Amino acid sequence: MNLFVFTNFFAQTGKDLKNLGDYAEAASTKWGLAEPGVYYEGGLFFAGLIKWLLSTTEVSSALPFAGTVNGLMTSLAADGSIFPELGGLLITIGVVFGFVNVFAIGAVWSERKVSAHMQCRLGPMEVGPHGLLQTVADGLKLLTKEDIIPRLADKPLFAIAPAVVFAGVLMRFVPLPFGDKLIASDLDLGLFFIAAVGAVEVLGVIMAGWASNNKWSLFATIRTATQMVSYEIPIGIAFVTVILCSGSFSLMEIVNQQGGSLLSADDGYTYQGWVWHWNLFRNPFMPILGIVYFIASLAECKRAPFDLPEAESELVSGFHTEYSGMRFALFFLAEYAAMYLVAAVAVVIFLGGWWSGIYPLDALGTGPDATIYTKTLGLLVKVGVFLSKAFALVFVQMWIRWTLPRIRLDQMMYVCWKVLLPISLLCFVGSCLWELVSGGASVFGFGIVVE
Amino acid sequence: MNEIENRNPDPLTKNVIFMSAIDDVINATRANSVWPLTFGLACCAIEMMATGAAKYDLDRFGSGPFRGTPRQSDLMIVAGTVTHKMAPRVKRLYDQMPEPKYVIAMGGCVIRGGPYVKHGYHVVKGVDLLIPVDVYIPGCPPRPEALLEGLFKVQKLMKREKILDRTRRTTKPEVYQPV
Amino acid sequence: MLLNMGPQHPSTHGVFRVVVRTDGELVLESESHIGYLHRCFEKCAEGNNYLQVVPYTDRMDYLCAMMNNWGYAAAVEDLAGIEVPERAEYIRVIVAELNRVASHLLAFGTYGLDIGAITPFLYAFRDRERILKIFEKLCGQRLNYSYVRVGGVTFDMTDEILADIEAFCDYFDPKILDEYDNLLSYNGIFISRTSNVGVIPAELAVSYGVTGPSLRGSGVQRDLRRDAPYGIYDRLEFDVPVGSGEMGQLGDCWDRYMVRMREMRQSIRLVRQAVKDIPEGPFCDKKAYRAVKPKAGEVYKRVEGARGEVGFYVVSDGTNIPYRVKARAPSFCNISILDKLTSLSNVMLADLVAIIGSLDIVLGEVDR
Amino acid sequence: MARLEIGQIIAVIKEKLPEAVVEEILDGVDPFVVVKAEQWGETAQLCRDDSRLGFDLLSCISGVDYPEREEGPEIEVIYHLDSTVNHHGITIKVKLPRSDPRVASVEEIWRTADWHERETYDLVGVIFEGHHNLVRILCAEDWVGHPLRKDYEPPDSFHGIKNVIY
Repeated sequence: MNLFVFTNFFAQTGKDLKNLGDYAEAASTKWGLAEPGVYYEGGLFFAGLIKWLLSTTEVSSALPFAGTVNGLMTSLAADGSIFPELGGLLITIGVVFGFVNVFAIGAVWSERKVSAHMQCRLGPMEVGPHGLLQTVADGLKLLTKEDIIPRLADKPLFAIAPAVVFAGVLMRFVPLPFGDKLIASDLDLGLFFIAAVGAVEVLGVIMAGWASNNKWSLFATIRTATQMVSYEIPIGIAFVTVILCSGSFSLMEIVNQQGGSLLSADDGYTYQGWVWHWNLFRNPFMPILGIVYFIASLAECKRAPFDLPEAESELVSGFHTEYSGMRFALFFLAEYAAMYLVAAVAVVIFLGGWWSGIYPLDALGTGPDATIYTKTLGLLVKVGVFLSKAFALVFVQMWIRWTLPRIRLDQMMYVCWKVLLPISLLCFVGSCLWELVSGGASVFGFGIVVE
Repeated sequence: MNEIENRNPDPLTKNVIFMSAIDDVINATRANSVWPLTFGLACCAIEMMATGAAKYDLDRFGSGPFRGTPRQSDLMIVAGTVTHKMAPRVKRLYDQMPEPKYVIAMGGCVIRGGPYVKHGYHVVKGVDLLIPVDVYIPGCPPRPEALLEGLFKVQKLMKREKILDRTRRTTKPEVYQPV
Repeated sequence: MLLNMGPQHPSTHGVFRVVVRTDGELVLESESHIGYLHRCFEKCAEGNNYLQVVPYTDRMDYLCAMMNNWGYAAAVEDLAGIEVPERAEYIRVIVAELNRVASHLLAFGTYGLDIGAITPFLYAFRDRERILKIFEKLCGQRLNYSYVRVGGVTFDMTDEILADIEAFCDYFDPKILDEYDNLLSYNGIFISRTSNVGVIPAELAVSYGVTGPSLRGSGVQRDLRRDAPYGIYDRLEFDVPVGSGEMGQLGDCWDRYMVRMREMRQSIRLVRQAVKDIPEGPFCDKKAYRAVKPKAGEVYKRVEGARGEVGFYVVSDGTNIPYRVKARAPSFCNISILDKLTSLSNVMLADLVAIIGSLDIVLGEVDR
Repeated sequence: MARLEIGQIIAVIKEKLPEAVVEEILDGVDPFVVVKAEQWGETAQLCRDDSRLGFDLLSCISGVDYPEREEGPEIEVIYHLDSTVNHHGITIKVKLPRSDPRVASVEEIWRTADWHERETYDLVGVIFEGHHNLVRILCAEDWVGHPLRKDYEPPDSFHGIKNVIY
């Protein structure tokens, strides 16, 4: 509610500055979303939604916050009451933030349930059906707990460190799609952005550990710094290899290629997208690289067996030993958001994004005879496929955590520098040669030629 | 209405119905997410672990995450004998916990020294000489069911809290200052 | 950097405190501090009569209370010249070996926890609950049984409980083989974390008075059940597993861990034999059950507990109250080697946790 | 090496250190020998190093307070030695005057004596000469008195915590 009041306020002020009606009309014509001059009475949101679903034109990334949400907002703005860019920004933030929170709540709950069932227990049962609201209760409780800043802590750093960690994770959601057309902003340098902004999280963790003025936290900090910086490298090489094969940094573009000709026949994809067009099967090195990426991503988001920074039996609680209440909850949220994030990136770059890998299913809602229903259905299927792939990977992360022991610091460095790095470099070189020799053919011999 | 207002002289809590609704929600969340501190001292700690483990499963009631650090815990289960050497540490750990915090004294030793009350020169005769205790669970060691019952008692106490009424905590005696 | 680990620390198995001097992650030296659970067992024993001391022995090593009961009871029986009925001896073996399994299960579980694997802990507790259920049926307690008393045991073992025990053996024996070994023992990460870590050479172990599975992990063939048989152990067949160094150097953490896993199997074997051969008859010496008043004298009696040699030195002055009871606690000697281990080779902080876990200490026993 | 009976063990000790053994009581439940306090260090060295004895495991050190002995107030320190090679054992006692109980430390001979001697010092108050770090181990650092002395009275309060409640 507040969001719309807020947006309307800005829209009113915006009206004085500029002839918004003209702008909206021009924009809608450009996007082909709304007929000029059509006034949507009531049900504004849904009208815009339907209008946008009916549109078949691909949304390009010309505006900073272009893409689905902004397209939607533009169509809403056709009546001149909503200032599109700001609205798009707010909704984007809202959607991403909301998703992160809801996901984290769900993931914490499912982690507890998954672990419980693996351990012959039941897990949370009392709050809500099967303890569904357990995490909500935990979160609200943490909100109302006393917020302690130790006397000897570096107060400003201590206070902002959780926010930095959380922002570092949240920012990486910006170029990440949730499904076809559902993206906050399709950055041209999407993968690069994800890799680069990852460093912010390390910074936050270091700030937290240092500012706590606690020796255990300090230990965790040093471990985190070594771990996250080292594992950036195999991840980076995996990114580079994918970029090299796809010829694009953009996550949308990478996914689209794996789906073939479905939505963008005019972009030069002439093949039908099946499972073997996923990047994972693009050449014989890709599966290995996928595993390397997955292992490195476990370390990147501090999950077992690489949970050294918060190793409970060694470092009490790691870098957040001194944190209580909401600040601790932010670390918690960030951890689970990062879990989803690395899984989603793996889905995008290796597992075909929102493509189910079955051509007829992927083709749902495309083509000239698509109706509003098939289009909606197709969109939902794509979102569902994407999320379920990502959640499956998150489940594997949980599974690993509750099965494997933790490794030691020197072994972790060994795994990174002497195992993962050489393997990923080999895969990189191999992929280069493969692309060179085969001209971009997949391992099954089907051509993937991007013009 | 007068009657209720008389019972709540605090001007902040004048809006009784609204505040009690908020109290109910917050207390419900607190009561259903009691994170205990991993604070095993002796035999009772094994029963505490057993309560958290497969058969009794403390996690069902939202108390699963045993936190290693006092900063993130709501409940201190003092499980085992407290000795004079340990006493300052117990006090410090209690002080490090954020409000609202609760203490369960688990087992005979923690309540009044247990079997060591007479000859145990080095045993603190009851942890309530050090820190305020909310719930006592007798037994040597208490069964896991008894610990669960103690947890429910703590939950009941939590549900009686008033968010703006801080008297309960401040009236708790400062029983012990480490010398 | 000086780092204070404990007394309240998740991996110290209670209130054990180590002050470590570190260089980054490397532990250069460590200094152990104990006594945070000093419960004055010996003073209490001087204030109670011979029968009243038994419950205090439970609370020393609360994880294998039966063996402590037995050690004390055997010492007093020797001192007062009490004959234990044969059935009681069999029952003692059964409960002691079951308790050894329970204790090793907990060691297995918490060791997994120390290394970072959480699920083995829950699995171990699931199986431990079955043993506790049997004990509960037998004597009504889950942890501090006071079941083995001077002159026999407290209650008779009924056929129903014997059947329960057999059922447990049938359930448990193949389980260790498959499930636990798959889950933890032969896990690659686990092996890399524990092999070649905390190596105790045999001579050093003996010099430090290390006993029990920790000593056998170093390859020393020493088991009081076989070397100085008490009770009816000389009538039963069992092997003494020792460390073999198959995953690294002899005497590392993995060896100590594996000795415990193999001992559980031997214990089950012993229980099966004892259950099969158990004779009919009285289960306790009724006279000793009421009052014990030994002649002046002294005795030192040792039994093989789950952690090593449990010794009781009892001095009598002819009254019904012991003049002095000194307990030799295995964990007390076992953990004293920790400082030496950290100075022998540069271990990392994570290894320190692994070493403490592999020594399997119980603080109630260290501090008494 | 072979297992020796108690008499043979004493013979071996007497052969090397004829003065050391002052008393041997072999008819009790547990036979023991009493060694002269001044010669305990040499005896201990002999017990470990002589291959016939081979006492490589010091099982236990206990201190017992006897304030009302006929010979005068005494403190006995009892060493339970064991051999992992020969599988035999012996109990050796050292009798010390209660007013000034001093005995040579054997922590260099058996490393386990380190903590055991600290414990005996802590609880009974025997001073082990030559121990590198003879401080309290079980009780708090600033505890007063040695609790296992027979005339020990526990303090009424310790650091402001009431200790005796009835």
